[in-house]
Amino acid sequence: MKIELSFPSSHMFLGIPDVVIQELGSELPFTQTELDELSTSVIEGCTNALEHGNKMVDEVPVRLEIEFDPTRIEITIFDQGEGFDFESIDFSQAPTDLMQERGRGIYIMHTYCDELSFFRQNGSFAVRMVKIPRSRAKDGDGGDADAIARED
Amino acid sequence: MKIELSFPSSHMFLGIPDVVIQELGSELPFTQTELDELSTSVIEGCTNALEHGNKMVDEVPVRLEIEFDPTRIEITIFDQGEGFDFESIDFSQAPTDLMQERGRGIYIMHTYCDELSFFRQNGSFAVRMVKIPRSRAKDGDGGDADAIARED
Amino acid sequence: MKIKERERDGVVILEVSGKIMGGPDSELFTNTLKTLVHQGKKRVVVDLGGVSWVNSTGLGILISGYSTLKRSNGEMKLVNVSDRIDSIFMVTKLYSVFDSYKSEDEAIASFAVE
Amino acid sequence: MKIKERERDGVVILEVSGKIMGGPDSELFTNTLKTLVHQGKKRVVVDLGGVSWVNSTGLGILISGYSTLKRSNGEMKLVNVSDRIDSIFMVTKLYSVFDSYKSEDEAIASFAVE
Ligand SMILES: Nc1ncnc2c1ncn2[C@@H]1O[C@H](COP(=O)(O)OP(=O)(O)O)[C@@H](O)[C@H]1O
Ligand SMILES: Nc1ncnc2c1ncn2[C@@H]1O[C@H](COP(=O)(O)OP(=O)(O)O)[C@@H](O)[C@H]1O
Repeated sequence: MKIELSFPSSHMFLGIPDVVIQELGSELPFTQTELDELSTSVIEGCTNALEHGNKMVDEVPVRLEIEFDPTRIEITIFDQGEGFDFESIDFSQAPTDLMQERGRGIYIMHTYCDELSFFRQNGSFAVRMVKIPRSRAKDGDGGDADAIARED
Repeated sequence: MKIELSFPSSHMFLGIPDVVIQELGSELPFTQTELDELSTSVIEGCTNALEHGNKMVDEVPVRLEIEFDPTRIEITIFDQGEGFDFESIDFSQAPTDLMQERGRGIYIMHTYCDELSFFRQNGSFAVRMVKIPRSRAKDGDGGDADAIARED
Repeated sequence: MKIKERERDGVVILEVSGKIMGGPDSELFTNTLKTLVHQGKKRVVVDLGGVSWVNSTGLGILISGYSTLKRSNGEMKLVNVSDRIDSIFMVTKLYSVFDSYKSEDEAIASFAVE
Repeated sequence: MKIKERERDGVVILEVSGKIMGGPDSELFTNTLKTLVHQGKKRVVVDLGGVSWVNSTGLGILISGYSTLKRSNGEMKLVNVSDRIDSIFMVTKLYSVFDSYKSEDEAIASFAVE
């Protein structure tokens, strides 16, 4: 199943992907910690898309495709920029200078997600992240999670 | 400015337009009551779109276009159905039989929104609703509302 | 929609949480009330404190539950109705059908005086 | 991001709410701290209780505020750090930079013992 979302390239709208993922995740067998990790990663990806990709031009949208079933959520974030030389970067390293003010976004996505990849497609640049729930039995309130789990 | 959203035709996803509008509205000069009224109206429109329009077929998406500035939010909800004979209906009447279990959706949208209209477009059926904030000074926390208000 | 059931002073309290919106919710609520009636439990307080929103189909679910109890000479009272839900009751005039109370204590006490 | 400022026992408490995410937030936080330093107020507790989330740009804002105070021999302590924010501090090892306390009382007391 699929949800699509697009919003203008302004920090003001970064709360929107967050609430969509939190709400969607509440219907799937993810823990709150897992949802927070995914949500934070998506906010990092969207921040990069609107800052580096779309250069903060309001009219250029950040676009999200959210594909999911009870076993995974896969999110692809598209911007209209050139991208960057991602092959040459080691995502697994945080800045060693702890006082450095930037440069943690990709490292956070890499740490929090089960899969992370970048690619170009039809003039867009994209980052795709996948999150898999550790346990399909959600602690406490698995009611709706069960409902969707029965579907497939 | 514009936000677009689409989700599968299942009740399970009706929470998503709600959180998007609540989050967007928190950045605009709307009161909580106004946001609740708009959000409830959008949920009614989406419920009709997925039940009557898309006949609960998961794969057929309900699509939303949300256009906004600090003076209004305008939301159009598209489904892939035939629509209905909206010209012949008096939206301003609630069911007089209070024990009737259905038939209040359009009345609620009509009561809560400043404008309500239906139309057909490119094989889709659509309902459009407009909400205008009574006062542009938001009670309590107008910080972000001010920020966007200064833009135009 | 989720329902947690408990009893106090001979009154059944149904703590509802989530969204009341039709789909699978309709059966869940109606079946819960039918089972209660079947067990002879006809004084029911529905606590809406954990409900984020109700749509018009959800109103139908509440009406159906209300009717189910009424038909068996039972009664349904509401408690912890949020501003958002209260506004829908006003707009649809359903406030004149549903008895709603500020606290569980008041709702339970209201059965005693009848 | 919104900031509410108050003072207790010679310590400035900054109650931050909303999202800490870069854009206009950077200047707001840095300017607030610079003004405090200018006024000779160098003991600051930042209360993150009302913060829904912080992104990596927001981490940079906190680091910049921390550095501003440090450079003037001041100190910044954090209080009410949510699980979500705590997890980002762990992952980025920033927990070793930021002193964070469970309560405002503890944070204020920590200045006294230095
Ligand atoms: N969507 C994107 N488009 C172009 N460049 C990007 C994109 N995402 C990341 N980058 C590049 O990768 C670098 C590292 O990104 P990140 O780790 O998120 O740190 P930061 O954004 O704080 O610099 C960025 O500075 C930028 O040069
Ligand atoms: N998107 C739509 N597509 C087709 N028919 C619709 C649509 N929206 C509303 N309708 C028709 O209008 C009627 C009244 O809608 P509403 O007031 O929302 O009540 P309800 O959905 O409970 O019947 C519906 O029963 C349906 O026949």
